[in-house]
Amino acid sequence: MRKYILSRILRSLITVAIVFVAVFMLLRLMPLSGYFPQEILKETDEATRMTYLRNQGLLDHPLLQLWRFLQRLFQGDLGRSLTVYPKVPISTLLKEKIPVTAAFGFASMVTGIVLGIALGLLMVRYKDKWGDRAGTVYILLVRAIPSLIYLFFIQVWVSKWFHLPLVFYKNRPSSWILPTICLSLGSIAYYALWLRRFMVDEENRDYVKFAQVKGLSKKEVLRRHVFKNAVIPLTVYIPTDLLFIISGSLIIETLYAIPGTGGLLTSAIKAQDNNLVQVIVLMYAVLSVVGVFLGDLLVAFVDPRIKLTEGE
Amino acid sequence: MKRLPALLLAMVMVFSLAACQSQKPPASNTPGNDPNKPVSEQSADDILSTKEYLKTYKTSFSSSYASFNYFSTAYATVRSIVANCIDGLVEPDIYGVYIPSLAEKWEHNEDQTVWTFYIRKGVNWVDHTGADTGLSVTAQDFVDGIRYIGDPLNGAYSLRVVRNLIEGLYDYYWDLDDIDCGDKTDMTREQALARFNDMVGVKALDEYTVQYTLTSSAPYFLSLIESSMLLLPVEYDYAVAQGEDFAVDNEHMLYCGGYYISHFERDKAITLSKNPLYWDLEHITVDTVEYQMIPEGTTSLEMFKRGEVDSVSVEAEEYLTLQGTEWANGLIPTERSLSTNYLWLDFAGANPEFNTFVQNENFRKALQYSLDRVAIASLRDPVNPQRILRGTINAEDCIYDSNGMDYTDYPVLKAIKETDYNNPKLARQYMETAVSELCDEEGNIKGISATQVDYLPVGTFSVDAKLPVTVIYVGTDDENEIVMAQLMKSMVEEAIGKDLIDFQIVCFSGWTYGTVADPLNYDIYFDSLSTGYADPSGLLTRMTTDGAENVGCYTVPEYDELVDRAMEADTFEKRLAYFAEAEAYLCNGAYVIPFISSLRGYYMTNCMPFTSPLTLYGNSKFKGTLVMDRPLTLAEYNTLDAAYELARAEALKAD
Amino acid sequence: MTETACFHGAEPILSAKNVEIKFNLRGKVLTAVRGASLDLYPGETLAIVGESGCGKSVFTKSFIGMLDKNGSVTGGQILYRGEDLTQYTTEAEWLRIRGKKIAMVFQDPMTSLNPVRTIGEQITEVITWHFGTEHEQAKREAVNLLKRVGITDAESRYRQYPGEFSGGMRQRVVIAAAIACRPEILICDEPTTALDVTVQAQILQLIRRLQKELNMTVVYITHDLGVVANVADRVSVMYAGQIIEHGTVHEIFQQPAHPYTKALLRSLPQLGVKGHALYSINGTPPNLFKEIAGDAFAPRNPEAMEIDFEQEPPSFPLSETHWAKTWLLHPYAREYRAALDERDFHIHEQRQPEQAFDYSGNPEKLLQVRDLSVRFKLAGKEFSAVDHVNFDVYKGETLSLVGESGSGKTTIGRAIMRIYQSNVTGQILYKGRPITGKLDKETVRRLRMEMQMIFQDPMASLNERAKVDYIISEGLYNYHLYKNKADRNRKVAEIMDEVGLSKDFSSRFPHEFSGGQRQRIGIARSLVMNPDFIVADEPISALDVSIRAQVINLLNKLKRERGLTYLFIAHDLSVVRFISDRIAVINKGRIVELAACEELFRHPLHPYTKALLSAVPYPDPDTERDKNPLVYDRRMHNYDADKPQWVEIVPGHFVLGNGEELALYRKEIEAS
Amino acid sequence: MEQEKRPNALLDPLKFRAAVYDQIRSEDAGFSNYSYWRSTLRTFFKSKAVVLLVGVVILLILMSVFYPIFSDVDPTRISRLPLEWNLRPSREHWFGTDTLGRDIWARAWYGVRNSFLLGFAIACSDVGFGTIAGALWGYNKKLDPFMIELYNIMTNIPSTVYLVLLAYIMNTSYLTLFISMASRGWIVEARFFRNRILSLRDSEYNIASKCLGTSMRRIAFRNIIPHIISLIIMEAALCIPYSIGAEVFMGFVGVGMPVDAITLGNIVNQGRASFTLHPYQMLLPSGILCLITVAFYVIGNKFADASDPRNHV
Repeated sequence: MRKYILSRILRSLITVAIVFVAVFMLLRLMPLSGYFPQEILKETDEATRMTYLRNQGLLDHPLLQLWRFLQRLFQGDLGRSLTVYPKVPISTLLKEKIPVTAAFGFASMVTGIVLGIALGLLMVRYKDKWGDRAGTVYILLVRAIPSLIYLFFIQVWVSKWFHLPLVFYKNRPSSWILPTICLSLGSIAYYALWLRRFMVDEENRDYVKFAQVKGLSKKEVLRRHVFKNAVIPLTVYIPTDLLFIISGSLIIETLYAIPGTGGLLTSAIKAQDNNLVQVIVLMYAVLSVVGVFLGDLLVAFVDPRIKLTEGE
Repeated sequence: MKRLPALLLAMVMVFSLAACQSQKPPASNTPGNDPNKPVSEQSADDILSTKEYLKTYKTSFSSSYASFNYFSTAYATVRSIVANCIDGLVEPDIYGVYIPSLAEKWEHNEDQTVWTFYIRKGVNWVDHTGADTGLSVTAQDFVDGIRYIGDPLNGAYSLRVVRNLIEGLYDYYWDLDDIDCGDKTDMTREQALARFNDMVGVKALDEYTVQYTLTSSAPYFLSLIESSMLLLPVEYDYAVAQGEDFAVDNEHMLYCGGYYISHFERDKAITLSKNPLYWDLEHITVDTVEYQMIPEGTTSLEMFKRGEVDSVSVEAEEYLTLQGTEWANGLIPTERSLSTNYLWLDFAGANPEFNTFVQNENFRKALQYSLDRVAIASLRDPVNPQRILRGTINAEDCIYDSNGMDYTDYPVLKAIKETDYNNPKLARQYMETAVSELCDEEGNIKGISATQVDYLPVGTFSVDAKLPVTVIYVGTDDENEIVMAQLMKSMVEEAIGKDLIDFQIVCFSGWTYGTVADPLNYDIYFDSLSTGYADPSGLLTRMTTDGAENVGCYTVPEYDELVDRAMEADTFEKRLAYFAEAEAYLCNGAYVIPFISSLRGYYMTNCMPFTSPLTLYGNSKFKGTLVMDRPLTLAEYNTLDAAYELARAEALKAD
Repeated sequence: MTETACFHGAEPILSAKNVEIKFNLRGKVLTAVRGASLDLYPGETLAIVGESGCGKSVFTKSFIGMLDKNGSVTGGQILYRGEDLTQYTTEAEWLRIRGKKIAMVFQDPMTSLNPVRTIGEQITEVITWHFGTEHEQAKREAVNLLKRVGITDAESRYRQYPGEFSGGMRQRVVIAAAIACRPEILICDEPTTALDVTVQAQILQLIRRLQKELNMTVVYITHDLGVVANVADRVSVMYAGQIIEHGTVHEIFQQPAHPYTKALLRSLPQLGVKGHALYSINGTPPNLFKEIAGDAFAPRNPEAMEIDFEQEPPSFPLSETHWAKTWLLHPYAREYRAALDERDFHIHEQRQPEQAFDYSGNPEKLLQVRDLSVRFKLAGKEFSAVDHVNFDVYKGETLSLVGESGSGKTTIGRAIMRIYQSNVTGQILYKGRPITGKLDKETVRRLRMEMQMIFQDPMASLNERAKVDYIISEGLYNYHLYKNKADRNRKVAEIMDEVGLSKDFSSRFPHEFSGGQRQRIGIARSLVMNPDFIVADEPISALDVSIRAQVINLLNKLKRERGLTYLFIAHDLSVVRFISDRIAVINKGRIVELAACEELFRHPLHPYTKALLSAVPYPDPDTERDKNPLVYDRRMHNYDADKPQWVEIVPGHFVLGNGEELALYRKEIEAS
Repeated sequence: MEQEKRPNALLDPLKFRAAVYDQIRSEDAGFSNYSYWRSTLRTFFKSKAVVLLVGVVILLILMSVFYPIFSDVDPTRISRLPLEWNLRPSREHWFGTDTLGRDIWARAWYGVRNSFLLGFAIACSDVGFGTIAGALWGYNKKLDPFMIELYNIMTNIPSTVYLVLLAYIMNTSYLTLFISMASRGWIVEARFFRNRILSLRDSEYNIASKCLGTSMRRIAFRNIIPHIISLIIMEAALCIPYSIGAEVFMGFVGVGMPVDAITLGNIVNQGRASFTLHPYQMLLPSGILCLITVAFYVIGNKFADASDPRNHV
């Protein structure tokens, strides 16, 4: 077991390293002028810029820069943003932004799981009846229609119908509702879809029939056997959800003016803010690898079958 | 399973409870006979006297920003915030007349090259909690402001004018820069820094007297103080101690203006609070100013309707849809813009077809005459697009000679103002002439061969060295700009003809000056420049062949000579006349194509107009702003405007 | 006989009358049960025998309302204590019966238990649910139940998950859960089919014990006549949705009346004579989508009478406890029947066992396996599926590899066929030349032609998306073994004829065929290459009883006619005994004993072989009843110090054992 | 026991003699007339919604093919008269006109055509390369660790990173969009097919083919592909809503198509800017867009269900 975990961690580290080095090197291929905000560029001349770059160590060999970055990383220094938030320490940025996104992410994850499971149960309970159909239509719409479109309509119309604020205000609880729900729409559909599918699969298994033969009522069988078994494979996805918590949603954060991490990467790449890009990419890579890893661990934790094959 | 409906019910209840109050539309009192200029029945005094005003002003910003460092920031929002937080030496009053601010009085020598300011005593810096730091604003703080911007490492924004105007600053700056580059080795950086007091023409004569020595006569120096943030004071020791952190957020800076930044939430909200120690506290009418981020322009009108912001600019399309609604009579036309929109032509680009043609005046004129400026302006103001047109580089109604004559009414410029550039026939003629000069009979462009144009990262394009001429227009991905570019494309291709010109639009989302304009990765691009202060030199000297704003890299020695002649003129009138000639030369030769002003149509506001300083060149201030609980109507505005114009004329006369 | 007699006259507790069950399948109606009738008496053991698809499972499922959603009882009555169960509509009604009165045990214990709940919970929940017992009390009862079904250390095993139990143990748990409410009737649907032979006998014993203790009525559903002989008081034979014969176990086994019952019994390899063709039932069971006229078995019965095709026979009583639905019992058919009996008698007389394979003449070793090991990786752990195995296959013989599932027998077959390569160590010589490791193309090509394989699952081993024509000629294509299209067609037709398939079938897809036919297609596919050596990997274990004999005969015929050599892999000793010359017994990757067929049956040495032999069910109620199967536990060997060796203990008889054990074995041989 | 009380008089004693045995007839019952594809299609078209949606898709495809051919409305024609800008839907302009007076109805159909082309191209490349890579991956154990890492790496880098990077390197064009989406989509498909092929690889009929010395190529074409063809169809159908959605998203991020390209994504993103003012500019085209994505999504999923033999009831 320990050996397995260790080798998994090692492999994950290699993945992170490759992703990071690749992105780091790619970023060094960009033109140097991108290191300056537009207005600064206009006002300075070539020599000044080169001086600045040289002072910042941005003209050194990429490998040297990588080495320096890693050195500072281990000292807990993530560097400062170059163009998007000139001179602002990236750690400050993340410290400001992650809590906002994480708060939404967490709220939406809880909403997603609770409502998703509720919807999934509803669909199984009323299989092939109205509940199932309504749920199917919901899932279909959420999954098939580009999210941008319905998120936009929700912001414009739903906020009007319910008199909810158009954008997010930290001190107004009502302004949390729409973004949280929007964030969780996808995962509600996701959890409902898979819970339903898993439950229907489980329903056809022999042990379910055996439980029925034992004389348990259908409801009891659903509760005691089918539901529990169907939820177990769902747990794999929870850590992946965790990823979204921190990385945030570009569309929703933009629409509701949430000062989170969602748009950070895009704007950093567009503004060619190398320092910021590399930190965020590193963060994402670590998060996703950790997410997958945690997912496997979590399942091993909740599923007695897996403990067995590995514990032997 | 029964819990689910209950949960849903609960959520619906939360929704409905969360309902918040929305804005009342403007009062519908539009009895004026002339629908174009409704006037309120009340007199201006009535309107002003019967109001209870709010203590909070809510506004918005749309792009994220990083730093409050007023010396280096390029962001308009930050500049407007800081303008309220750091006072300058002087400020305009509501009529635009300069009145004392941190300087209680000032004087200058005969030729306006030495200006002396006497600083107000007892003004202290406060921190982000509004607490007194015990540090007072002295003459040295103004000297240190120049010291700060004189160091290239501090990356001052828009430094050129000030650097060239203040005696010795140019040499001081470049010495430091040479040292940094390693070009100058005969002294250390410390030695160079130590020479500041001897070299640079800014001195603290005593604790409360500061004197600026200028390289040339500057009758516009006060307007430069208003517009340029580089002449603001700084508590140098504090700033140096903060290092890179200086002004990255509200906690790492000091304030001496009417407000301090009490709350800062990146990309989300900023709150300004009234500075309790402010010297002019009685004129601070609004206690707090709340800025919130609105990412997309379209929602801001909705926000205004819902009472989330106190003023909003109304785009052309919004203007049309608001007609006939209860909001219609709150739409107030924007008054003036000193900023002009241009098409820049790339004289040194990699596209051989365009490069061959752009050197030809007929081709440039063909472009100039193919634009239907009214149609373009209709995108901004569908009702009265005429007021947005502008053919000159400098704005009208901002530079006057001592006789009160508008600079743009000097004959050469007046002729440009009166020219109708929408002339497709003429455009086609010019183009045909250009073609006959530059192409052989088969339509091959002489002297060049087919090639691949490398405008990366914008893109690569293949040109065949044959007609039609390939023109690459590079713009940003801003929705309004895209629409404008598409309109222009259709105009140009229609006027000149698709057989002669192939106008390609590239909307480059990573558009920055550094990726497109500076490396000349375009044939045509759209930009704006504004008249910085009450003198044409501000723009025109920077547009010379080696000027900073000559981004298209044209070479026009005639223009350079005209500018030099203007700069050497002995009277202000002559100076203006010479400058007008220079400006006309550039426009008539279509080296650049100014076509409209940057006016954005209309706005709606809850504020009483004409109560805060008239900041023509600098950033607006909240001093004196009166916030109502409902939008201002156009009728009220017109009434107040009439009264204001009278008062202003009087005030200007008195000045 | 004494036991069965007492049932007659007593009130049946459950009585099914003319039950008809229909299913909607792909828009068509399938009549799975066509008027089956049955009485169940308290305390008796009834076995329902039939091949798959005959409706036996569906029939019994209707007793507890567990038909699949697309099926329903469309006619007849099921009376339980006077109540007609077919009238039940709501779940609540069924809940009074299910588990409480009538319980059921399924075939596969691996899937009957919820893998993510402890076995304790799964038993406790029945008790609390039905009786509302308190949890602690129910738990105590569950532990008692576990003890009762023979699970040692019940308290701690209570908290374990099904994954921690072996198949036999799980089936015990399933039984414990089924009897938790003391049901009156326990229906066991093929309860031992999925289990290994040695475990099978133990489970049957357990059920028998519990039945006595709890005074239950037990219904067995099975296709295995050996099991029937072992457990049943009375037997119902089901065919095509009808019970065609019913009687006490002795009556059925000794005086079968229906041609189908007779044929079924006769086709058992246990009753066959080695070297002769086994009696086989031709054809396949009827399609229940169609209306069936007359006796459903008639088309497959070469001795059918004309009346069989026209009218459905009524049931004719043979004794008070015995009846059959066949026209043969009609007075008009007396003469015909007598003629048949006469012929049968002669056939039996004529049969003489064939000479066993002659090993004395130093036969050619076609295949030599030396120290073969195959290692696999599972979840990062390596284990040996096959562990240092040695044996030879002589040209022309049939060597059988016998072992339980997971013993590695299939792996050996696949290693020989070079399906596993990289993880194989040791040596395999074919015609004296090594065939493991890297070989040149030409050798591989030749090997592929000379060695062929027949697979276990006729459903999985044929490509569903290819026509029979292509499947059979696949080898021909690969080696261009035909001159032109006509030649290829001729070859395909020949081989199809040889395996008994009409050549008209060649343009059909595999899924249009029944299991036996598909297996014949699979055999044809191998034979078309004209191989010398065939690895037959459990070729009949997935087939129905009535079909098996066909395939066994086919394999034997081919061996004779083409001089083939077989490596026959199987778990069913009765088949193996019939078909093979020598037998190798394999346990957990090691061959523990190898000897000539009869020698092994007569003088088994290794305790595992003994256990295996003692557990083989034999279709004779008298011998089966008193059987007491031996139990083999691997832990009885102490191989820590004294490593086991593979020793030829007498010529031709190999056994695995350490010094001590070998000494013991030698003594045993001398004693006999 | 129950006795048949049929009168013996009706029975003909002559019938009680041996009948002619017919070998073929005895085998007869073994056949079922089950056909995989017929059952799949029948199950597929059983749902009325599917029939409707297939009809809709055919209609949309026909419309997007024939409208640009037969209509003389130029979707790029810009009007210089502000009066013709932002017209509401009318008889002349069914979907109204946009900010520059272009006919949205015409633009919508050109957009549907272009989006379809893009979607089909991406579907072909993703599923095509995905199948090939998945087959190699599934069949070659040595590739496994490498491919898994590649998969992890490619799915770990946020897609926006190389979308924007690509946009830097190349022009915004169909090709860029295609490359950026296709460069990533194939590995997801490859993993999907790899898992399927892995389960097929060890199935007995493949081992049988191996024993017969069948070449890899023949195994692939005769044994593997016919079994995954329904999955290929399904994945290809699901690629279309995915690619259309991605195009919309990329337009939002700002790395989408060139502005004068007429795609549904562009039309919707342009409409979004003026939504509060002229809702129809966005509503109507996004209605068509949603119809397409929903239709393909439903068709893909229903086909997946229908192609599963377990559902052939």
